[in-house]
Amino acid sequence: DEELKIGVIAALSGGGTAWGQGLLRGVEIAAEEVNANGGLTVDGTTYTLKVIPFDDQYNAAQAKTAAERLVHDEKVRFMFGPMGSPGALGAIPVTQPEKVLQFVEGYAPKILDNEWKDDSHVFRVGLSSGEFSDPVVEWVKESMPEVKKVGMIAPNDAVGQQAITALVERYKNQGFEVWTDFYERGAKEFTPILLRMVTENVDLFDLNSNAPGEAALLLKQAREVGYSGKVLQAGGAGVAEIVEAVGPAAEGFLKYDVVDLSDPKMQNFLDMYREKYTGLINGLAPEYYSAAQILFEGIRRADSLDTSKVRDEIEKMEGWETPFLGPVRWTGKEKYGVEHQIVIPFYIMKVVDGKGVVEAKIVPDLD
Amino acid sequence: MALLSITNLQVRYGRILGTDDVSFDLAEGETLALIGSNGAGKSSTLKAILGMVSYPTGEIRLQDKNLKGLRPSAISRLGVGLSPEGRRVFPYLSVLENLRIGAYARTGSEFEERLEQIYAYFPRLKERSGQRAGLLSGGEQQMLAIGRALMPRPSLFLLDEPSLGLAPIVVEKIGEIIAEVQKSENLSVVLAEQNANWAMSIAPRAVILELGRVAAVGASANLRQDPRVRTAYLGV
Amino acid sequence: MYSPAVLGQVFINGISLSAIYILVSLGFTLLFGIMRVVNFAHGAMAMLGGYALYYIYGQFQVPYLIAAPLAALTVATGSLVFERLVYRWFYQKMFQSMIGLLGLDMAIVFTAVIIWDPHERSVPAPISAVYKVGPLFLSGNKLVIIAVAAATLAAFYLFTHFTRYGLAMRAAAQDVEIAEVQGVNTDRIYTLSFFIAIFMAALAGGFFAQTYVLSPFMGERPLMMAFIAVILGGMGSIPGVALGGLILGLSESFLGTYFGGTTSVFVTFGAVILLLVFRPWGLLGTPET
Amino acid sequence: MTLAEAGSPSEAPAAPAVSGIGTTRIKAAIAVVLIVAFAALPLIDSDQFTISLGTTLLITGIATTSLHLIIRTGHVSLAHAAFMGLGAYASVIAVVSYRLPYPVAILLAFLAPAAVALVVGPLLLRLSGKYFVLVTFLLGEIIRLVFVSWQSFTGGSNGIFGIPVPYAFLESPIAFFYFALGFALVCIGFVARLLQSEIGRSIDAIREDPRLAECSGIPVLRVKVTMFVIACGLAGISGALFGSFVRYIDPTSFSIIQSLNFVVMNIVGGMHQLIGPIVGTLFFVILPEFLRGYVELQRVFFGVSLILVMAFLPGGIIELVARLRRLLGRGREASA
Amino acid sequence: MTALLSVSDLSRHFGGVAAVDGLSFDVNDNEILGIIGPNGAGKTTAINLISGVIKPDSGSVLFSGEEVTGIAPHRLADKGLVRTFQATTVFDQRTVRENTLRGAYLSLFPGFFPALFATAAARRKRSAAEALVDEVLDWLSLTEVAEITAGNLPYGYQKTLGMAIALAARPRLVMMDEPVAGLSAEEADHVRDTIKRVRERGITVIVIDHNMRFISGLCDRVFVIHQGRGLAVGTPADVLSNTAVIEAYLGKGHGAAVDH
Ligand SMILES: Nc1ncnc2c1ncn2[C@@H]1O[C@H](COP(=O)(O)OP(=O)(O)OP(=O)(O)O)[C@@H](O)[C@H]1O
Ligand SMILES: Nc1ncnc2c1ncn2[C@@H]1O[C@H](COP(=O)(O)OP(=O)(O)OP(=O)(O)O)[C@@H](O)[C@H]1O
Ligand SMILES: [Mg+2]
Ligand SMILES: [Mg+2]
Repeated sequence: DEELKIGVIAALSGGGTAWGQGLLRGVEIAAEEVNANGGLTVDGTTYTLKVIPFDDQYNAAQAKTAAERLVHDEKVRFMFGPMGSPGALGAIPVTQPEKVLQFVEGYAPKILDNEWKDDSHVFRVGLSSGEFSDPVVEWVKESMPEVKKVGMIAPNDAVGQQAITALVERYKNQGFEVWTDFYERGAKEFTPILLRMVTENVDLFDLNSNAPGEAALLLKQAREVGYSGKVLQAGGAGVAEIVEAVGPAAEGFLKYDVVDLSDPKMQNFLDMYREKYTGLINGLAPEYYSAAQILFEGIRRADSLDTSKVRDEIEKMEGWETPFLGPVRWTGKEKYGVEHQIVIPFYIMKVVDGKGVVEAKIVPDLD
Repeated sequence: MALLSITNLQVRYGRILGTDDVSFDLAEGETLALIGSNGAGKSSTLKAILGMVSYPTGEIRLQDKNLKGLRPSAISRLGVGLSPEGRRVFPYLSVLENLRIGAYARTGSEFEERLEQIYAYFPRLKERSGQRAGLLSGGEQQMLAIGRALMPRPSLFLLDEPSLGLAPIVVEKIGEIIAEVQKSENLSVVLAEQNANWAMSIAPRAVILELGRVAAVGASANLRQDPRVRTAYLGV
Repeated sequence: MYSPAVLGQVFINGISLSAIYILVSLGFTLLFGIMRVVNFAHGAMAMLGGYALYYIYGQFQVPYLIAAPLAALTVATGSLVFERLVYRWFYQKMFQSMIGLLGLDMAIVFTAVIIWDPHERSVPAPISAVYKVGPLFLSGNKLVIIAVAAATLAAFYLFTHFTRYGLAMRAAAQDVEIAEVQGVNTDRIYTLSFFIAIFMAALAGGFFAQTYVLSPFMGERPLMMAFIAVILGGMGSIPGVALGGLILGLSESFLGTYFGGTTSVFVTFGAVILLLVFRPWGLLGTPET
Repeated sequence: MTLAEAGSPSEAPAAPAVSGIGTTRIKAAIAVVLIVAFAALPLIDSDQFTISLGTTLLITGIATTSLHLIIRTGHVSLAHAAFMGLGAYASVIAVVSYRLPYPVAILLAFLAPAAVALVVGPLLLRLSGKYFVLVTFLLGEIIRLVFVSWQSFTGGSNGIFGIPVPYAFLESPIAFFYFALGFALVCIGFVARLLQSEIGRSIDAIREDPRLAECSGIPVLRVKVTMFVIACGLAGISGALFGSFVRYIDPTSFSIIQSLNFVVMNIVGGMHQLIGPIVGTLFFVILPEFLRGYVELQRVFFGVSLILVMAFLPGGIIELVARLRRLLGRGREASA
Repeated sequence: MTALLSVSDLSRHFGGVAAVDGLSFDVNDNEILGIIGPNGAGKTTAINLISGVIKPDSGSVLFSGEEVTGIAPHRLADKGLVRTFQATTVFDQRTVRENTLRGAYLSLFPGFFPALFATAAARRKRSAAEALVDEVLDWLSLTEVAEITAGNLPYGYQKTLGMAIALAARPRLVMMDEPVAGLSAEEADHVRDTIKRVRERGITVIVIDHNMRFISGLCDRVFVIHQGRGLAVGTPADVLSNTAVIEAYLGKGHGAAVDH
């Protein structure tokens, strides 16, 4: 029987590797599951899925070349990634004219809001700061009335600049005072900036979308310079990684997350993951496992490999139950001019005895 | 028995011949002048003795020990000291440290007295003992190179154009120093020189190299009379 | 904001930063000073030191005072393989070494990714307590590092400047051939210097992993800082490394606290450029003759 | 021995004075072959991926050969990608924000980095080798930080997306390929001519012994600065092309890593001959494509290949050629 | 006779060391001036100061009546004042001819754009320079080794090549630091004759060396530096028999070595 190529572009070397690998593993698990169950049958022919992963080193030019190769050399029609705005924006000018159906990870609005949006084949299955900021901030407002001033420290890169702009606006709207600062990528010593924050006497420290490593350090070092207030992370993914990196000091830390590993629905996925890989599960793995499910369902419904047909079906999948991300809902018309931004429920997890437990489950309402 | 004996030495640099079939002996306590114009093979010979260049054919024996294949450091520890062509002092080490390195192989208590002795030979070095050797004048560096080679009390002393860049009065001094050390320490010396006049006045016996081959060997006194030698090397 | 309490904290943070920079830089400057190799794999060695400590101390629970040196020792010994297979080719070849060792760095780091996964881990600190002295907060871990850095620095300086081997090292650095002629077995000297350098890189790596996080990519930052500190101080000069490290650490701490992260990088880098323009051979380096 | 004998052929050194490709005749031949090969590429394989790879080669080639110009004066710059960035941003902003015609944008792409180079050059080029390396490294980072922080102008870390192709017909990848080829020929040709001329002679003199060069009447600093300025300007042009090729620019594309890559390409290819960086670029851009498949192992393999090349060919890949010719016993000719 | 170069009260200290200390002397047009003096007397430093390689603490240098104190070497070379180095300094990966051609930069280089476009003028300069180089190589009998890589030449020739590079710059005044150190008597004589021929072309020469046979056979006047100052000046015969000079520099036994 036939082979159906699924392309993946992600940072598989350099700083973003943990995330890129998470994304890739999610997709690989999903594909193997399908193959194990006899493959994907479309219009009478059964296809075994073949995942072709390419590295973009978190770099636009590399992503472009990778995309060129996937699209024109490997003739890939369905793609996950690139991961991260630079790669995403480097690849889209290659993939979209070719109508490649693709699930992109990255906060930049241009990922959806671009010259191809009228016939866009790009979906975003991760909540971007644009989506989760509002609900999280509202939740803070309600559950922490005592908080007056919020401090945020972010990397001076695409992710950071996006997240901060989004969050600052929301916090201000909710009447909070906000203090922010940026650090350069690769920095590991934050005590100076944190000391600065402490002297600003903020009473909520929001780690926003820092990568696990940096988030962990910020948390650890905040305590070292004597910050005793609350710590929350509105963004990022994966409590486990932070706990692993911080150790005991993580106790009581609150974190946005899209999956609840303790949820029985996840068991199946966790088993598959464990038997294939060791080590921690990056937050993107479950997310892109689900994204893959969405794609496969779309293909089944369209019963065709024509990306435009599949795209239309996926758009119509409103309400379809993902394995563990809850029902699919699409939004983004106003914000991006295309209804391709997913909206899923998410959690505020709290670290108790080194484990993440659900503090609150939030279902963002469609704007 | 000869202290040093070289037989059929051939040194090559790629296609270029450094020396070709050079042989001579050196008796204990003897001073031998190695005369020759540019490219004659003087330095190549001295380098070969210390194992700084490899020689496919030929043999070099020191007190009947075959030196072929030994590291320069090993050979130097056998008591061979070299004052190299072009000074080669350690530019970023002080004058004193240069002399210490000279005594590296000999970790003896006699360091201090030896140092004083060298300083006595070259008072200028004492004045400059703290200065970076690279900043010394050409001649001062030459003195340092010679002093450094004498530090470990070698039994075989190889000098590659020691007179180069030295004031006449110092050149004269070197002659005296060699004679003195030789007497007190029964030192054997090979003196590679352009300044044949001077070299032959110090060394009773001389080897004349031409084009990497031995052109003549004999008592300096006789060689000085040889018309060819007179025009080519003594310039009279 | 400028209260003595804050200033005090700024100073302490700065010193502990400097301590780590200095530790990493020492090995780097040694390798350059003696063998003229620009060890772009220095970060990788530090990273290995981190993982060694992770297992020996974190997993096998060996007492810290033994574990820390043991970890470094393990890495240094193991790295002798690299010395034979890789570094030998690059002695006295500045540019070739730069690229070749950049390659080595990639190879090691991405092998580490395959073995240990890219995600960050934490190495337990021997003293995780944070002491409150008056208005100041002192992290026990960082105090340990400051102490070790100071001790290493002193020991290292004394070794290179007041021992036979140290002298031989510096001589070999300037003229291998002639050093050899003076009876110095330069071959052995090279191996020794290499061993010491990697030992210190690994030791620093252990501390770094402990203070921050452990991951295959953790070496990048220390390498960059070593690179700056060493050259700013004057290639090959040990007091230079100390000065360079202090300047970097304190300025990062001070500027970071009072002017924020990005500004501090701008200003620090700009300042280093100016310093070098006015002192083209590094602060404590010696001009070429 | 008399001078005549020293000069006799039997003692003429076997090794060429400077290991490398040797005679101008051969250089010319190589150049022709390369040009023809590139010009014919679309005819051989018109697959869009190949074309795009070819275009990448050309754009990168301009950057590396311009860096070569600096390296030839004895300085290794780690700011080259940053200068390339200056060109890229200058041209893109000119087109996107100010709607200036493309030729003007290209001109700015050359002038902007050249101007910066002219200001910093006289200060930095006094520094000797390694210190220059560090200082340019820092300068490069500072320039990148400007791209990151000056958000109103540069779009910050999100960069500038939706860059239009200069002219409609360049929508076609093949057309753009030839467009880039044109620029590459002009820029690299210019560098080649420069190095062939008397200027090249003084450049080599400066690298090999600045003091002696200075005392022979060569205005060392002025020559260095001139080359630095020209090189950075050319880098800017390659930046402009990069922008219209990728259709998106952001600070990460001009980071220290990229600068380091340019240096690697030069050294891996061969530092002291123009053909070096060209070979290096081919090696550096194409090899990873072979490795891309081995996701995890690719970087390991690449790292190892860097070690091997540098260990066995310290003079860079071009040394291989020189060695072969020597094996073929034509060493004498090479040294001529 | 007019002084082509006049040095007055030149001083340069290094830390505690007064390398050159209130040095004054004149060089007449088209003469050959020998400079001798004990090791470390300050000869090389003096040359470095005059040729702009290092800057003086005080004092002045006039070259054909023009103040040139401490200006950059390449501008001095342009004015016609060049020097050779004490330790051999050549481009050792290059052939002898290439070395000399580089020395001829000033007469060779046509300016940026002419060079770039290889204009007729540039080509003319080029062939002129090549002629000059051949001539220089011929003077110094380097023609046969012209195609050999300088680094592989024996020490002695490298010194001669150093002279060739300097002469290729078509100087009015050339300063040579120990040109015959390390040359055999025969070769030294050859260099001596060459320098004489150089002078016949109207070039003024300053030469430092410790080879008295060479100096006395070559120089019109000899100037003795001692501890950074002038000690004596005059005809070789006078200077070499000057007791102070013998005391400080020549040494007792020297009389033998010099034969008039
Ligand atoms: N490293 C080298 N590479 C190539 N050829 C060399 C090398 N060293 C010496 N030679 C050649 O070997 C021959 C002998 O050189 P050597 O230095 O031994 O002569 P020398 O007698 O010391 O001359 P000088 O008096 O100038 O020092 C010369 O022809 C020289 O060109
Ligand atoms: N850069 C420097 N730093 C310190 N001292 C120096 C420096 N350069 C020269 N000196 C000292 O100045 C004195 C003069 O040196 P110079 O080289 O001029 O002597 P010289 O007359 O050329 O001697 P020689 O005949 O041995 O070459 C020497 O004692 C030297 O040690
Ligand atoms: Mg010799
Ligand atoms: Mg001198």
